[in-house]
Amino acid sequence: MARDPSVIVLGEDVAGGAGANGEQDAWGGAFGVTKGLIGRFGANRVLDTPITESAFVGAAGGAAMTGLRPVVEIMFVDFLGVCFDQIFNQIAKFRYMFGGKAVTPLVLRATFGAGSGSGSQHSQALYPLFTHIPGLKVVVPSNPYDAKGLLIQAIRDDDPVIFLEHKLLYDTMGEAPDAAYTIPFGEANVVREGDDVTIIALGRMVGVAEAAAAALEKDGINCAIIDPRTTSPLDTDTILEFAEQSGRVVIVDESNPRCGMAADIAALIAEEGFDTLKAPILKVTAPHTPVPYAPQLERTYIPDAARVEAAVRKAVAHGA
Amino acid sequence: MARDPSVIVLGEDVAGGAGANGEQDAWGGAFGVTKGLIGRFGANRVLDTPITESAFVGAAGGAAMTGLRPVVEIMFVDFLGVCFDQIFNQIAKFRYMFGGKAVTPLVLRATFGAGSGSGSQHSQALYPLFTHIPGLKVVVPSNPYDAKGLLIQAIRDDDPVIFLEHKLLYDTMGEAPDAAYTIPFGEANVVREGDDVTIIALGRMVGVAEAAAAALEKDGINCAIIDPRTTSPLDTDTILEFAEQSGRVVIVDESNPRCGMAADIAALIAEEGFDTLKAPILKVTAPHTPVPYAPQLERTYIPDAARVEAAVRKAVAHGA
Amino acid sequence: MQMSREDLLRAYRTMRTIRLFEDRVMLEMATGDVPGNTHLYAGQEASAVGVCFPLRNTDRIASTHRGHGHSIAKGCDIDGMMAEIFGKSTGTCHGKGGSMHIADLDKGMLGANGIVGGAMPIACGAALSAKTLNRDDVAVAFTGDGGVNQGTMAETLNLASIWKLPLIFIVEDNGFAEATSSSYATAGSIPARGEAFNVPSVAVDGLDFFAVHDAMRDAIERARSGGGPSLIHTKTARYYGHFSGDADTYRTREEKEAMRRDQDCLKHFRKRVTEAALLDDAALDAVDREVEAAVDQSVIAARAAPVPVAADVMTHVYVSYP
Amino acid sequence: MQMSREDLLRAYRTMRTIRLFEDRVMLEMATGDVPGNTHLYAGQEASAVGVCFPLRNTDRIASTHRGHGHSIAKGCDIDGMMAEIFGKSTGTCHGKGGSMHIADLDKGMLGANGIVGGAMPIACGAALSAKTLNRDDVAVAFTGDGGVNQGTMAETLNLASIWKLPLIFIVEDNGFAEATSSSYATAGSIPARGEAFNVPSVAVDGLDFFAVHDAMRDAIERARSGGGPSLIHTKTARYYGHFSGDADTYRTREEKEAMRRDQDCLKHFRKRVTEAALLDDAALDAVDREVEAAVDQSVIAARAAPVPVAADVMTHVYVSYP
Ligand SMILES: Cc1ncc(C[n+]2csc(CCOP(=O)(O)OP(=O)(O)O)c2C)c(N)n1
Ligand SMILES: Cc1ncc(C[n+]2csc(CCOP(=O)(O)OP(=O)(O)O)c2C)c(N)n1
Ligand SMILES: [Mg+2]
Ligand SMILES: [Mg+2]
Repeated sequence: MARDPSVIVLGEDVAGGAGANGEQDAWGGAFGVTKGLIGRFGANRVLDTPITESAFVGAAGGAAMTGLRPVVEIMFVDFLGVCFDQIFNQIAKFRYMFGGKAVTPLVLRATFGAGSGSGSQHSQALYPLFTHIPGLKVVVPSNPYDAKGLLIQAIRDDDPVIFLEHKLLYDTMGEAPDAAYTIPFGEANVVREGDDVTIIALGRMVGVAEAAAAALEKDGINCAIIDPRTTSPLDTDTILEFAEQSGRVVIVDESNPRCGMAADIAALIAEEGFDTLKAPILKVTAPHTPVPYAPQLERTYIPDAARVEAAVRKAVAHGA
Repeated sequence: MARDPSVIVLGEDVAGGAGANGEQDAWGGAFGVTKGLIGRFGANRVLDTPITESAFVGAAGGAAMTGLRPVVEIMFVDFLGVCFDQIFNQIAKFRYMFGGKAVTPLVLRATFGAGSGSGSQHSQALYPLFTHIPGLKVVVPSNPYDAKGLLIQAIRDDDPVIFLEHKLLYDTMGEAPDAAYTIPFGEANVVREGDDVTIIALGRMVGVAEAAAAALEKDGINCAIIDPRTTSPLDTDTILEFAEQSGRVVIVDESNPRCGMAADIAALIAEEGFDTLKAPILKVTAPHTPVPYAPQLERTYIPDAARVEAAVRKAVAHGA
Repeated sequence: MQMSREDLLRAYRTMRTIRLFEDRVMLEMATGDVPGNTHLYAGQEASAVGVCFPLRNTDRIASTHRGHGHSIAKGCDIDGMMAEIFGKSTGTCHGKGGSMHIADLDKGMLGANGIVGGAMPIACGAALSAKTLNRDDVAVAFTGDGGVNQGTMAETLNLASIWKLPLIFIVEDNGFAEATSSSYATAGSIPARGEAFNVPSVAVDGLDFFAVHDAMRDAIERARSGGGPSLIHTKTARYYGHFSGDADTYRTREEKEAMRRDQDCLKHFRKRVTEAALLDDAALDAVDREVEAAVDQSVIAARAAPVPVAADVMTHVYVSYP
Repeated sequence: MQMSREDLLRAYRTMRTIRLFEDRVMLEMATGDVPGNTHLYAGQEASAVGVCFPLRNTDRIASTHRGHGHSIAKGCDIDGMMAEIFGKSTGTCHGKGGSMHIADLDKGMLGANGIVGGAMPIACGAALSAKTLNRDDVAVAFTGDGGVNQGTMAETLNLASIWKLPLIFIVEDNGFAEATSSSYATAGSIPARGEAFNVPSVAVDGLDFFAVHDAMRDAIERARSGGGPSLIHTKTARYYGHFSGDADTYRTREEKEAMRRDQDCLKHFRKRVTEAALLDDAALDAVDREVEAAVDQSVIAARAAPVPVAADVMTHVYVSYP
C-alpha cells in the first residue's frame, strides 16, 4: 500500500469502530489481519463498509476497472453467496465481454475452512466454485511464507484474484522475511520429495499430508507432497511430473468431493498422466455433506492424517 | 398441480402481463413453458414476481419448509448469482443444520446453455456449482420424455431440486406420453450400447454424442452412450459398469472444465474403475473461457460431434 | 394495555430466562467446553419477548445470528438449546447446527441464521404459505440495524408489500453491527425505508416490553386481517460484545456501564409493574429463582448429554438419496 | 435553461441517432443476420441524452441490458456498436460481448449489463475511484423500474449515501419489466426510496429532454462539489416489446398507438425548439438526413466486416495466465 497509492482496503470492520466512541481500528478485520492499516493509510484508503457485500464487492470491481487496486475482504468465504453475481458474472467477465479492454486488478480476501466449531455457514472451503469460473485466479496458501509472497503477487496482479486463507492457519507460526517478495501464480511448491507415492494437498491439508508422510516414512514408504498453492492457474506440469514419477497418487482436499478440487486434479492426471499410473487415483476429501457443528462430527468431516495414511498404504499395496 | 394443491409456481413472468391492460398470461415464462397455468390454477398459485430473485427464491424455500411445494423459475441459470446464498446456504442446508427436522420440497427451474447468441451472462451451464453443494439434487434432462418424467419426480421429491433445461432443446420434438409418469433420480439412461468406447454425456451433449457415434459406427467403432440425467445423485454403478466394459471412456460436457462435470465423472472412474481402463479418460468440454457472443466463436466454444469423434478415435487408438 | 397477572409473570419469566441463559452461556464459553462462538442476546430481551409474546405457536419467526432470545421467546425448550450450544445429540438440532442454527419448526422457529439478511426471504415464504393455504397465521422476520442494509431487506419489503403478505419486519437496532456503529453504516431512517415500500412502519422503545408488545398487536391485527406487512424498529441495547470473543473496545467503559445501569429492560419492567401494583417484588423474585434453577438444570443436562456419533455426519443431508 | 444552437443540434442529433439506430437494429434482426436478441431503447431517447449530455468524457456510466441508447449518448461510435451487434471483429468488444455487453471504457461507458441491477455497484465503484483519486468526475448508474427492486439498488443507495460518493442513480421508468407492469411489481414510490437513504431524489418527465437535463445539472453540481449522490426518476416510454422477439401482447394496440403518437420525445423536442425559434425545421430535417446516412453506413460497414477467428475464443480471459 505504501508502494502504490491506488491500493485501497475495504470490507466490514477492516478497521472497526467506525462511528463509535471507543477505540477506532478496534477489529482490523474479523481476524485482526488488517489492524493498523487505517492508522497508517487513513480512512480514505481503509474503508469500513456496511453489510452489503454485493454493493462493496461490486464497487471494488468498478473501482478496479477505473484506476484503483482494491483489496476487499468478505470475512468468511461462505458469504460469497450474497455477492456471487458481482464476482462471477461481472468482475470475472469484464475483460472477456469487453473484448480485452477492461483490466480489473482486484483481490478478494476471505477465510475458509472447517475446524473452529462455526457451523455449516461459516466453515466451507468453496474454492472449487471460484476455480470453475474462467476469469478468476484462486489462491489457497498453506503457510505464512507462501501467504505473504502470494498476497503481494495478488495485489500486484492485473487480474481478479480470490485469496482464501484457512482460519485455523492464522495461528501457525512460520518464517516470513520482512522484505516484500512475490511468489508467481501457477507454480506448485514441492513440500517433500519421495518416490513411492505422490500426495497432492492444498491449504491446511498440506500439514495433514506432512503428518501422514512422516508416519509412513517410519514404515519405509516415501511420499512426495505437492502443494499447488494456486488452484487457478494450476501447475499441471509439476503435478504430472510427480504423478508420473511415482505412478501412485493420493489427493487430499478439504472441499466437498463432487466437482471438487480433488476431482479436478484426479481428472487431469487420468487424462494426461495415465500411462505411468500404477494404481487408482485416490481422493481423501470431506464427505458430500454440510459442515456439522459438534466437534466430534467436525473432526470426522475433516480429512485427517489417518485417512491419508490409509489411502497411501492402499495405493502402495495396489498391484504390488 | 391439479393433483396436489400445495404446488405453486412462481417467477418473473411465469404468467406475464400482471398489472397490464393487455393479455394476461402473455409470456408463460421466458420460454412459454408455464403458459396456460394461471388460467387453470389462478393467480393464487401462479405468481409473477418482481425482479428480486433472493426474495422470491428464498421465499420459495421458506414456503417449502412450511407446507407448500413451490416450483420457482429463474429464467436463466446465469442469474443464480443474485440469489445463490438462499440456494446454497439456506435451502440446501436447512435439513442438515436443523438436525433432520426440515423438509424442503422445492424445484428451481432454469434454462442453461450456449448456442443462442445470448452472450456471456445468458449462456452458461453452471450445474457443476450446484452439484458441488451437498443438499441439492441436480437434474439435466436431454430429451422431452426424460424432461417430463424427471420434472414430475422433482415436484414430488421431498428435497430441493435444481432442474436445468437447455434452451436449445425446447424445440426438440420427442415422444412424451400425456399420462403422468416419473423417472427416478440417480438412474442413468443407456442411450446406446457399444463395446469399443463408452461416451458419457449430459443434456444437449447427448445429441452431439449420438451424431458422433453414428459416424463412428460406419468405421466399425461401436460406442455406448450413457446419459446420467441427474448429476446429483449420480448413477455411479451404471457409469462404472460401462466404463469397465469398454475400458475406454470419453466424457462430453458443455460446462467449463475446471472442477466441472467431466472432471467429476473422470475422477470417479480413475478411482473406482481404474483396473479395467485401457486408455486415458478423455474429456471433451467447453474451454476455460466465458461464452463468447459471435456465432463463429460460440460454435468453437461448444463441444461438437467432430471433437467427440476425434476423442473416441484417440481412445481407440491408444495402446491398440 | 391490560394484561393478566399470569401473562405478566409469563412475559417476565421469558425475559428473565433469556437474560440468565445468555449470561450463563457467556460463563460456559469461558470453560472452553462450548465449541465455536456465540452472539449473545442479553440486553435486548424486551424486544424478543414483546414481539413473540402475542404470537401463536402456529405463527412463525425467522431469526438472525443472535437468535437465542428469539428462540426462547417463541417457546423453544432451553434444555435442547443449551445442549445444542454444547454440541450434544440431545440438542435442538442434534448438535449439528449449533448456536447460529437453532431451529424448532414445531414451535414456529424457522431457524437462527449465520448469514446477515438471510432470514427475511425465509420468513416471507412462511407468510406466503399462510396466505396461500388460507391460514391466518403471521410470520416475523428479524434483522438488526446492520442487516437492514442487506439487499434482501429491500427485496422482501417490496415482495411482501405487493403481495400483501402477513409478514412483520422487526429491526432490532442495538446501535452496532459488529464494531461498526449504525450512525456510520445505516443511512437515513429505517421506518422511512419501510414506508417507501408502502409498508406501515413505526419506531418504538425496544427496552419497553409494553411498547413493543402494543406495536406488535397492531401489526398482527393488520396481518391477520389481510392488511399486509408492517415494520417495527426497536431501539435496544447489546450488553456483551458482538460475539463471545469480542473485546468490545470500540465502546468506552463509561458508555457500557451506563448502558447496563440505565438501559436494563428487566429493571424497567419490574419498576413498571410494581409501581402499577400489577405484580410485587416477591412474585418477581420467585420467578428469578425458578429461572435460575431451570438454567442451571439445562447446563447440567447438557454437560451430561451424549455427543453425536461419527455416523451422524452423513445423515440429514437429504430425505432420500440413492 | 439556455443552450447554444450547436448544443441543441448535438442533443437532437444524438436522440435521433438512437431512434434510427434502434429502428434499424429491429429491421436487421428480421433478416436473421443478427445473433441473439436485443433490447431496444427507442422511445426513451430524451432520458439517455438528457442524462449524458451534461457529462464529461471522463465521467462514467454503467448501463443495463437496454444499453444502446446510453452508449450512443455517452459517445460510443455507432459503427463499432453496430458491428458488435452483428458479432464482427470490428465491434466495440471485438464481437465477444454483443448487444448486452457493449462497453467503451475510453468513453466512460463501463458496459451494458445482462444482469438486472448489476450495474449499480459497478457505477458506485467508479464514483469511489473518482473520490479516492481526488478527481471531480461523477458516475451514473442506470436502472429500470424493474431493476430498482433488485437488492443492489438499496445496497448501493446506502453505500453511496454514507460515503457521500459522486454517484447519480437514474431510474428509467418505462412502466414495464418484461411483461410485468411496474404498477404491479414496484411498491411505494421510487423517489421516496432514495430519500429514505438520505439521497436527494426527484421525478421528472423522461420524455422532456430539458427536464431531464436540468435535473442532471443539479445532481452533477451536487456530486462534483462533494455533496454526494442523487436519484432521478424519469418516466418514459418503451416503443418496442421487451426484446426484439417479444409479441408485446400484454399492451393493447390502442395504448401502443397512443404511446407512439403522444409520447414521442423527438417530436416534443422539435416542437419545443421550433416554437421557441431556437432551431428551424430545415436544420432539424438536415440532421435527420445526416443521421440516416450514418446509420445506413454503420450497417453496410458491419455487414462487410470480418467475423472473429476461432482462436479469439481463448483470448481476453486474463491479462496473464501461465
Ligand atoms: C452476509 C454476511 N455478511 C457478514 C456477516 C458477518 N456478521 C455477522 S453478524 C454481523 C453484524 C450484524 O449486525 P446487526 O444486523 O446489527 O445485528 P447484531 O449483531 O447487532 O445483532 C456481521 C457483519 C455475516 N454473518 N453474513
Ligand atoms: C438478475 C436478473 N433477473 C432477471 C433478468 C431477466 N430480465 C432481463 S430485462 C428484465 C426486465 C427489466 O425491467 P426494467 O428494469 O424495468 O428495465 P427495462 O427492460 O424496462 O428497460 C428482466 C426481468 C435478468 N437479466 N437478470
Ligand atoms: Mg446491531
Ligand atoms: Mg422498465
